[in-house]
Amino acid sequence: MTKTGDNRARLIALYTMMCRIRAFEETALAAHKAGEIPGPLHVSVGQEAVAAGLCLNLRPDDRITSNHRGHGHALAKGAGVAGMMEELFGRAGGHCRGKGGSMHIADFSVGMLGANGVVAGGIPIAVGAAQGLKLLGSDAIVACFFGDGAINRGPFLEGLNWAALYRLPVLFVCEDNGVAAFTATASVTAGPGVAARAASLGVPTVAVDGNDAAAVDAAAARLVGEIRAGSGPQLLHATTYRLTGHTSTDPAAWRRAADVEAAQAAEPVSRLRDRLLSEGVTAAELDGIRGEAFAEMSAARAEALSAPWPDPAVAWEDVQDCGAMQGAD
Amino acid sequence: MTKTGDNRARLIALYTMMCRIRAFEETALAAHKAGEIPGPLHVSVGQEAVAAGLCLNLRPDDRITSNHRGHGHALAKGAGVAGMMEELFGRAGGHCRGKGGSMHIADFSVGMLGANGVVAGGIPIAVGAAQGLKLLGSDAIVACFFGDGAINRGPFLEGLNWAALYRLPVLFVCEDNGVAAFTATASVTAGPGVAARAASLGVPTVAVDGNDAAAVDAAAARLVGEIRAGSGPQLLHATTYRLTGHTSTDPAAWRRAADVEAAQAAEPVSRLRDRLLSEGVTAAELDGIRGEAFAEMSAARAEALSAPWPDPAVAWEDVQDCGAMQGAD
Amino acid sequence: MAEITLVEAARRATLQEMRRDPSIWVLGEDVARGGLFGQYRGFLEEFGESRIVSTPISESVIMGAGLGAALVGTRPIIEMRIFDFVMCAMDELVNQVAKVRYMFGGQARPAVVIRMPHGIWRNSAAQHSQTLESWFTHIPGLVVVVPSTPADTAGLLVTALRSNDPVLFFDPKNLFPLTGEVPEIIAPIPFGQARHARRGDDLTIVTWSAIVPQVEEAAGMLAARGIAADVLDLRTLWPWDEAAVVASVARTGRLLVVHEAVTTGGFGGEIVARVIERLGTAQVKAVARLGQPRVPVPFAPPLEDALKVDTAKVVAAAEALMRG
Amino acid sequence: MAEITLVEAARRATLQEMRRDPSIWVLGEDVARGGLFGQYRGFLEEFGESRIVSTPISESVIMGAGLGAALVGTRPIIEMRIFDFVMCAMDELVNQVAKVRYMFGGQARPAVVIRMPHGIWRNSAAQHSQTLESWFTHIPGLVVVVPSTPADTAGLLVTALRSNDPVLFFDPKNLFPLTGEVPEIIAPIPFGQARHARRGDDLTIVTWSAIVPQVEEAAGMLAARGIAADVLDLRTLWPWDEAAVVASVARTGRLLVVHEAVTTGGFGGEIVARVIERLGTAQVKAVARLGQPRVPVPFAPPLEDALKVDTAKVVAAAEALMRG
Ligand SMILES: Cc1ncc(C[n+]2csc(CCOP(=O)(O)OP(=O)(O)O)c2C)c(N)n1
Ligand SMILES: Cc1ncc(C[n+]2csc(CCOP(=O)(O)OP(=O)(O)O)c2C)c(N)n1
Ligand SMILES: [Mg+2]
Ligand SMILES: [Mg+2]
Repeated sequence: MTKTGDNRARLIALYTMMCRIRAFEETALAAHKAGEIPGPLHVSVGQEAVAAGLCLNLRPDDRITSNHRGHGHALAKGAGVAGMMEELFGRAGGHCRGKGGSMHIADFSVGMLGANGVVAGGIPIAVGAAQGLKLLGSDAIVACFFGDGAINRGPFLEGLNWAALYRLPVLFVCEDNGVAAFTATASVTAGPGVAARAASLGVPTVAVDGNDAAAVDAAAARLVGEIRAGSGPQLLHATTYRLTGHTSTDPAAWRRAADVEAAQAAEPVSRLRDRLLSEGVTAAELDGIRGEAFAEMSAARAEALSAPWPDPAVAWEDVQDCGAMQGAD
Repeated sequence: MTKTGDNRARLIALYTMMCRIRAFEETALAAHKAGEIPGPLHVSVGQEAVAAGLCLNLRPDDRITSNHRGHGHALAKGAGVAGMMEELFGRAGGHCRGKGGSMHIADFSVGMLGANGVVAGGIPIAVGAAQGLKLLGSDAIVACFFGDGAINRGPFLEGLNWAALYRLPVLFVCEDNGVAAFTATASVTAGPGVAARAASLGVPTVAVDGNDAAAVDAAAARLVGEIRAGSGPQLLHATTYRLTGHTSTDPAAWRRAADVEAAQAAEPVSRLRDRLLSEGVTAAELDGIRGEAFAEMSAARAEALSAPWPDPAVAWEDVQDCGAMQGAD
Repeated sequence: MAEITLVEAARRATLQEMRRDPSIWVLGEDVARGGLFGQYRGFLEEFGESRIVSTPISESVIMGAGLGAALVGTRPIIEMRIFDFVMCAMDELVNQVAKVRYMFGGQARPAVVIRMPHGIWRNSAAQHSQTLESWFTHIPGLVVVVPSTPADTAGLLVTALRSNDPVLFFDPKNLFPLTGEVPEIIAPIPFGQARHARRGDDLTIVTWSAIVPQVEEAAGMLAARGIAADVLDLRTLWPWDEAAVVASVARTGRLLVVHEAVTTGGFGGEIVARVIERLGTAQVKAVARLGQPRVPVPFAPPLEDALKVDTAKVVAAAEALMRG
Repeated sequence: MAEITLVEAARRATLQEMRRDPSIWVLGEDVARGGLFGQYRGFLEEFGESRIVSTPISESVIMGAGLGAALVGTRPIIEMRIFDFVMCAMDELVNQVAKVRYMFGGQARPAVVIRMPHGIWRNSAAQHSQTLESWFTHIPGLVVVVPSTPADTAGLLVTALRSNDPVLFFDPKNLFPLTGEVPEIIAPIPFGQARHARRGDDLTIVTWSAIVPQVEEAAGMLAARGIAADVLDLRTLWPWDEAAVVASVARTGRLLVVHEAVTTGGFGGEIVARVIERLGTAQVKAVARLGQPRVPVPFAPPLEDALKVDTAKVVAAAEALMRG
């Protein structure tokens, strides 16, 4: 294959993954609205390029940690769709056997060490995973996804300082969608921002347009290579936009219409589609990819909906080995 | 008085306070070695210039928060010596009625809101005190003392960001003695250091030789003035050296002799003494100040030693108003 | 008297006290927007940015700043969003807020109200469903409030906002939509007095917080089966109404404690132990506790249902106790 | 068998296991220098900087990094320096370490040993003296170990270092200088089995951790007065040896629980409640708990002495129980 062909294949892989994430999220949203998914749901519509671009550069034995908005990260790292959808639905076949749900998706078999219901909760875990891998002599790395809201929590400072100190193979990924729950992060974040904070802790930053999948891919390729080669931790600051509300029930009504419109225009899936069209990929091919993604997720939804619930006895399992059953009489 | 006279009087005030702190600390150390003071004791021998130089610029209604090494801060803010010494001795007349001891010295009557046994524990409290003062319409400010070890704890990030965000009247004072307990802080601190961290959080820093009392005084004068005028928070980075061990029982044997020797040469009390001598103050006058300080502290020690212990009934008091005595039967 | 929701009752109590006392202010994430549950709806407009402080996601400082502000004489409401996040501020709560008054020999007045909506909440899984109120009964210096009705929430919140103690106010988040009558002018309800929710002579059921409606329902079902339960809703766990519980058990001879929290290490153990210590064993025929098994709260509905306390389990536990 | 101190027993157990298993490593402040108490003396020389990691003062990451490292297959010893500082890492401990295995449906194996020297320690005041072990019995997923002798410390630490559960290991810091015999090759001591410290038929005393020597002393004094106490040192609180306690109380009819922690909300309440639930009230003549009053630990010796449990108070409580 030519270089261009290589490149195009890569872009198509990105596009495919992004369509799958988008389809997963929209399907999950619809299922949630239909009452099929219990509990809170945080989707990443509009942020697909970061997960897809980043994880395309990871090996299966690389690890990731994620946050409350983790479906895209998990899918991009290779988590099985059926297990994810069933987990959201609380079914027996979910990756976490229905015990975690959307906010606690994990698939250790593909190196996805878990979403997290606590903002910045994944940072210390990522750092430690990297330290453990180093101790074991592995050259695997850890990518740690968090939002712009997380940079105001203490573990951000403690974790970056730590990673820099021990030169750990961690790629911090700040998905900066400008908002934390219902608050514009700029309104609660003093100083020049995440890159300056990271630099002050010994961690260099690369900034990237997080809605440009190819740019994320290129930046990630370089960073992952450097980190694997022993550069020590680095941070990727990816600017993006959350097209939907904080949770599935939040209409995000407080946003200015102009901003939303601009964001829609800059959203990553159609941007990549436009680029592929301009590079000669046919609309039919792209529509096919998109259609397939939505079909895949629709099917997963239908399957999840008819999948068996976990046996109530499962509720008592996997607490701990020792002392688990004491007092259970 | 002439400007020079003013200046000399100010230097003598600094010298007097520093001698009193030094005398307090050495007296306390001796008393601890003699078994008169129970529990752990952290003294600030060698760091007197920071406390003295800073607090000389504070008003009585300004507040300070401190850390585990807080005797100097308290004295410089105006805490009564008898109450301090008795507190160390665990006597009834201690500022905290014997309940706090060295690590929890507080004297709210002079705006000293408390030492703290938790590294960085005073940072959130200082920030909140400033926010409260602002809400009350006061123009008092808060000085927040902490060590170089504290800059690796999460509350440092959270607190500085917060203070900058709300433009709070806080003067952060990092007493950088190069060591945290038994670990050289450089060996556990990544990145360029405290000033860069503060800057990244929107807090500007002034660096000062923390063993030069006049320099600390001058820097503090400017910073306190600016902060009171509404500049928002700033940080004073004062480099100093701890001449004694981490606690009274730590010989600090791991330090290199050359370093200790250099530090002794640069220690702040004799440095200021030399300067005053060169400015024409007589040795007799300076010896007198020093002698008086040691005499004051010796007397306080003797009085504390013969002061009454707290009545055991006091142990039950000041827990809380509501529900305090439930279950006490 | 208006029939309003529990969250609205909390909002009105806060509003009433903030209008009365200008030193009361609120800090927490998203409070400017009205809070996660609307408990501060409209407050920004009325009180402005200096008293309704929407904060960064910085729980350590949300808690610690509240304390610092109390030390200079203001009365902060520290809004923790949901209970589970207080884990990110535990040093500030347990090592600082709870201890400053004592450590400093009475100089400090940590008058803060810490609001922590807690408990199981619509399949939110292990990190958003905890009920650890018993922890704080073990920490000297703290007041622990666990209301279950709109009226109690309002009255206890008023008391909290006038208290000089640090008060942990556990909003029962699953009951926010529950409605009930609340007076226009909300009077304080003293801490340490149980609400006698139902009278009966056969057994004493002691309970609190979000599980109370189900316990009351169970008591109704038990009555239909000829078992008359004396139901005490404690309303506060520290102080707690030992006198009322002891008097009731002295009468009924049987004690069942029901709480949503895990049974092991829960406050039910304290209540049972204390009642036996006070009454001796001779006067007491049987005791039991009903709580969750020592298992994290799972996500899937059938798993959550299997573990969580509900009306049927209360009925079964009471019937078993009557046989015991 | 050598007669060694408790801290040396802990050191040797750790050494033995680290030599056996290269995946065990230590992270915490000042551990390269041997730890605050010398419990890692000489380890840096033997194991090097990759396995003896002296960390910044960053408790959140000390705990969280330990967890992360466990998730990729290593076995970290998370050294908290002293217990009270774990308050700075409570989210990482309670929301993450304790829950990952369950939340992730069994995928995670959080095999960490968290060492937390706890308890009163030479007038160190409220922020350096806490004993909150009961908190963690209330948190599903955690094992809680509270040894009191050099041999038990060694044997239980070996078990902890071979366990796949997260183990909270409460070193009794006030007993670090206590000496006792410890075998050259340290065998694991199973969790959940009490040490029967003394046999007697008059009352059962259940206890653990730093207060055990004083309870044993008190039992000797009681024996001299004709009261034969059955003394059980629980050694672990989760799991705990319910069978041994229930069997003993079934025999003696009287139960006294003694712990250094505050009585209210302490694990004593759980034990009393559980024993009564198991045995009923008819078989039990009297129960009592002895702990600290619900007051922070004060600094001054006469204040600390007034509040803390000691031999005389144990004797008095036992005698009162015999009258009850
Ligand atoms: C410690 C903590 N505080 C508060 C919350 C509630 N919360 C959940 S998500 C969120 C916003 C997070 O914003 P960001 O990190 O930017 O992620 P985003 O939702 O934008 O993807 C908040 C405040 C939490 N989960 N954890
Ligand atoms: C959160 C926390 N972790 C650990 C400790 C134990 N400790 C007490 S003082 C200290 C060193 C602090 O160093 P620094 O802040 O530089 O102050 P210095 O002692 O040098 O004045 C440590 C680690 C503590 N008190 N609090
Ligand atoms: Mg965001
Ligand atoms: Mg230092």
